[in-house]
Amino acid sequence: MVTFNRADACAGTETVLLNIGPQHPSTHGVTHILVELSGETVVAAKPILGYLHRGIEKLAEYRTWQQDLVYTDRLDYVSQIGNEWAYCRAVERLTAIEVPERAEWIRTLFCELNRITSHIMWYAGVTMDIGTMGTPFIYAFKARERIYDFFEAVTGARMMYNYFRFGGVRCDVAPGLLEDIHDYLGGEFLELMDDLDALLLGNEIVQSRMKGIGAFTTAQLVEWGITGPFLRASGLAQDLRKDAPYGAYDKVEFAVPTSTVSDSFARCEVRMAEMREAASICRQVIERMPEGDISVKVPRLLKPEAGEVYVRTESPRGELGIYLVSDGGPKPYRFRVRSPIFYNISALPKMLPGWKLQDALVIFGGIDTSMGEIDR
Amino acid sequence: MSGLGWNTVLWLAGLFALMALTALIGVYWERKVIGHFQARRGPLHHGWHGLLQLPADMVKMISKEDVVPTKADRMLFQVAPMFVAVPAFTSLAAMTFMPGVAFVDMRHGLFFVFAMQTVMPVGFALIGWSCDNKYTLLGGLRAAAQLISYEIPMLLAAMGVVMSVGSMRLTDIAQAQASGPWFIVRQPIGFVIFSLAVLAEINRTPFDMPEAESELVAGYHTEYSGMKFGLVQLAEYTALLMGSYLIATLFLGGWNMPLLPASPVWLFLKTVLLMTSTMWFRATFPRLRVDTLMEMSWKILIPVALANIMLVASLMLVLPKRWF
Amino acid sequence: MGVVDTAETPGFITTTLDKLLRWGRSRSMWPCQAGLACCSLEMMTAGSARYDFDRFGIMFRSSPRQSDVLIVPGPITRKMEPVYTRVYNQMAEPRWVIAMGSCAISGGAFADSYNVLRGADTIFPVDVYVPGCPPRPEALFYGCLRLQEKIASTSFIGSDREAIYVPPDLPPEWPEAITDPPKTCLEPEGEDDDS
Amino acid sequence: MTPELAAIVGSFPDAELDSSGLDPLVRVPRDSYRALVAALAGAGCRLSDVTAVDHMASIEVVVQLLASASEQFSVHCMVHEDDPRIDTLVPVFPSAEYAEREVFDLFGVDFLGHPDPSRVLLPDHFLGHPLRKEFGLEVAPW
Repeated sequence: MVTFNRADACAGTETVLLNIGPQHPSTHGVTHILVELSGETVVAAKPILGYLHRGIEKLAEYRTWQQDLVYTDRLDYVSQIGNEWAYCRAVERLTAIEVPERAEWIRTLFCELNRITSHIMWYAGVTMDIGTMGTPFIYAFKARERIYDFFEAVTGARMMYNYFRFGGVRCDVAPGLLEDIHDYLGGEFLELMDDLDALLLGNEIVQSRMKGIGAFTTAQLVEWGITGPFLRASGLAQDLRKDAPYGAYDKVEFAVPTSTVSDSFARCEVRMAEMREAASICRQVIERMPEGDISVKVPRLLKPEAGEVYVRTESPRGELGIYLVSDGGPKPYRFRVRSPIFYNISALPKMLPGWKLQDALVIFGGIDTSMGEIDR
Repeated sequence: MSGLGWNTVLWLAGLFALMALTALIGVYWERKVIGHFQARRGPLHHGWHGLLQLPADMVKMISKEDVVPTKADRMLFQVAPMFVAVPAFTSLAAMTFMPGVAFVDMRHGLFFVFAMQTVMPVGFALIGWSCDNKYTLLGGLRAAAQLISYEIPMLLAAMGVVMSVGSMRLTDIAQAQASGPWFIVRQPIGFVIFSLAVLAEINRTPFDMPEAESELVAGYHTEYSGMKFGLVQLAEYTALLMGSYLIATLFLGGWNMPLLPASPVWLFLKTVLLMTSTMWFRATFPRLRVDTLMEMSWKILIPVALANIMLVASLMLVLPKRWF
Repeated sequence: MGVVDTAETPGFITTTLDKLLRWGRSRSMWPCQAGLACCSLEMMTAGSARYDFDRFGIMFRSSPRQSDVLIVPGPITRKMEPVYTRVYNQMAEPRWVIAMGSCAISGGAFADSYNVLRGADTIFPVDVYVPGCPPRPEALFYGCLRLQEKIASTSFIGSDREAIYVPPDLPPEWPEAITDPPKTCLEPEGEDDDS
Repeated sequence: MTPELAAIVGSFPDAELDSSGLDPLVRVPRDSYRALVAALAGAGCRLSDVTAVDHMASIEVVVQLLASASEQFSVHCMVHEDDPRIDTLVPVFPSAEYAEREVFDLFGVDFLGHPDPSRVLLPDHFLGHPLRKEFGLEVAPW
C-alpha cells in the first residue's frame, strides 16, 4: 500500500495546476481532471464532471416508459445494450412481465458482444494513453467493426440499437447470422485477440509503464465504491452475472477473471481475459439457443402500478443500477441511473496523489470512463 | 560578391532544397509508412498516391493565421522556433556524400554537428516558456532535459569511432570503413548506445515525451499555428535526417558497400532505411515514462559508453591497426 | 483580366494565388481532436482502418491552434459551451465547423433539456451539418467532402466573406474557470500546518 | 433481509421496516438516519447508491444498500422541502461523497458535514435544482 505525504512531495517548491480535460485530445471524451503537480508528481487531483450532463433523468420523467428506452442507449454510449437491458429488467420486474426463454438468450448474446466492443474502446483508450500512435487501437477496431456489422444486421443501427423491448427483443436474429457470429468469435476474433495481447500485455515498455502502477488493496477499493474489472483485478470475484444471475448467465459456463496483483497491468489482463470469456459465452449461447417466442405482448401504453424498483446489472464497467419509481402513470415518476463509473471516477482524488503524471493517466485509463453515463 | 562564387550559391540552393525535400518527403513517407503499418492506405486521393498532399499542407500552413497568444512573451514567441530550426538546418552543412562531394568538408565536421545540436535544447526550453502555457512549459522542459541527458552518451559513443579513426572529419570516418569492417562490427556497443541516444535526441517514439498527446496536448508546439508549427516540424525532420545520416556514416560504412563500388546511393539508402525504421518504432511502441528515460541515460547509457571508450582504447593497443 | 488588380476585377496574380489557396486549404483539412459524446466514437472510427480519413489528407490534430476544422460531435451543454467557444476561438483563421449528429444540429433527443444548447450554431457559425444519431462514418466523410467543395468554391479574396461575430473568449460568469480554476477547490487537508 | 439486519432496524424505535414492495425498505426519520445507516454498515452492508426522489412537499433521500452480493434493500428518509437538510454519509461510506454532491446539485438537499458541498454536474452559476418537480422542462432559463 502506498502512503503519500504531500508535504514531502512539494517541499519548498511551488506546485502547478494542470487541466487534463476539456478540451483535450485524450480519448476519454470530456473527462476533466484537475491535477496539482509538484514537478511531475501529482499531489492532488480532482475530477470535474458534468460537461455532458444532458439531463436524461429529468427528460425521462417527461417521456413514456417505452420512449425512455431511447435514452438508455445514449447513457453509456459504449455499452448500449447493457443499459437497455438494465432498464428493461427494471421495468419488467416492476410490472412482472415474463420474458420468453429465447429472448433471454438473445439478450445475453448481444450483451456479451457489446461487452467485447466496450472493452475494445477501453483498449483503444488505454493504448493511446500510454502513447502509441494508434496502431493497437486500429487493430482492435477491426474486431469492433465486425461486431458492429453483426449488430447492424440485427438492429439496423451501428451504435444506437434500441433493440430490446419490455418482454423481449424487437426482432429475431436473421437466419445464418448466428453461425457467422459463432465462426467469427471462434476463429478470426481469437487470432486478433492474440495480436492485441501481444501488442499490449507482451510489450516490455507497456509492462514497465504498468506493472506496480496504481496498486491498491481490495479493502481500499471496496471502501471507495469501486466495482467492475477494476475491483476484480484486486482478487475479489464480484460479478453480478454470477452473484445474482439474470438472462441466461446461470445456464452457460464462464469464469470470472480475477488477478491478485491489483495494479494497472492486472486490470489490463483481467479485461483482456473478460473479452475472451465474453466470446466463449456468446458461442455457448449460440450453440444452445432454444427456439420459441422472442417477445410477449405488452400494452401499448404501459402503466405500472405505483411502486419502486432497483435492479443491478453487470455492465462492462461495473455495477449498473436502475432505480425506478412509478406513480401508476404512463411516465416514470423518477428514473435514476446508478452509474458504475461515476463511483469509480469519484475515487480519483484518493487514487492519483503520489504518482507521476504519466502514471496517473495509466491509472485513470484503468477506470475505462464513458462520460455519457457519468454525467447522464 | 567577391568571396561568394556561383559554386557556393549552388551549394546553398542545394542545401535549402534538401531541407525542404526532406521535410516534405519525410512527412509524406511517414504518413504512408505508418498508414500501411496500421492497415490503412495513408494519403491517397490528392495527386498520384497522395503525392500532392504535402504541398497542399504547406500551402495551407503558409496561409494560416499566425496566432500569438495574448499572454505570451511576444518577441521570444516569434524568435524561439529559430533556435530550434537554425541549428538543425546549419548542421546539414557538414554532410558529405563522397570524398570531395560535400557542402563543406570540414575538418571537424562531427564536432560541428554536435555543437549545433547542443543549441537545440535552448530553443525547446524557450518555446515552452514563451507561450505562457503549462502544456508547452512541461513539454519544453521535458524536451530540454531529454536532449541534454542524451547528448552525453551520444558524444561518448561517437568518441569511440573518433579515437579509432583519429579524425573528426566525416569523410575520414566513412573512408576508414572502406577497407576494414564497418564500425557496427568493430564497436557494436557504441552503435547501440549511439542509435538509442540519437532516437532520443530527435524526440522519436519511444522517447517522444515532449509531445505526449495523452497528457500534454501537443507538447512544446501546442501554441504554434501555421508556418511556425511548420518550421518546428521542418526542424524535427531535419534532425531526423541528420541523426540517420550520422548513424549511417559513423557505423554503417557511409557510402561504402562491401564488394560493390562506393557511391552516394548507398548512403542515401542507408539513411532512408534508418529513417523508416524510426517510423516503424513510432507505429509500434508506446512511450516510456520520463523518469525511466532519465534513468536510462544517466544510470545505464553513460557508464556503458564510458566503458566502451576504455574497451576501444585497450583494444587499439592490443589489436593490429587494421582492426582498430 | 489584367495582371494587376483593378477596382472591378482581381488580376491574374491574385486569382492564381486564390486558386492555389483554395486548392491547398480544401485538400488539407485538419480537424481538431475534440470529442464530446457518442458521435466522437464514430469520428474516431472514421480515422480507423476501414474508413481511413487520412486518404483525403484529413488528419486529427490535438492542438486547436494547428487545426482547421472543428467537428462538433455531440450535444454542447451549458458547462461545455465556454470550453467549446474557447476551442473555436483558439483555432487559427481560416476555420470551419462541422456539426455532426442531431445533437450538434438542434439538440436532438435532448433539445428539451435544461442543460443542452439547441445546436452548435447558437454559439458559432456552422458550415456543414451532418445528420444522424450518430451519423455513420460514411456520412461524416460525405460531410467533409462537401466542406472540401465549399472551401474550393469560396473565394478568399474580395468581399465575399462575411464578417463573423464570435462572442468574447469566456462569458463573464466564467472568470478563469477553465484555465486557472481557483486554487481553493483543491485545498488538501495538510495545507494549513503552520496555523 | 437477514434477521440480524432486521434486528438492527428493530433496535431503532422510529425506524419502520416495510417488506411489502419488491425489495425490503426501511423508513427512518431524519434524526436517526445516519445512526441507522452506520449500524447497518457495521453489520457488513455496503453502499450501492445514494439518490433522492422529489415528492412535491418533501424530498425523499434513498440509500440503496447491499446486504450481500445479491441481496439489496433501501433506506428512505424524508426531508421537508423548506428545510432540506440531512446528515452526510461520508464518514460511514467514503464513496457517498460524489453521489451526495449530485443529490445536492440536482435536488438541493444539504448534507450536513459534507467535505465538499458544491455542484458536481451543473455549472456553478446554474440557478435552481432541476430534478425537483417544480423545475419543469419549460422553465429552463434559455
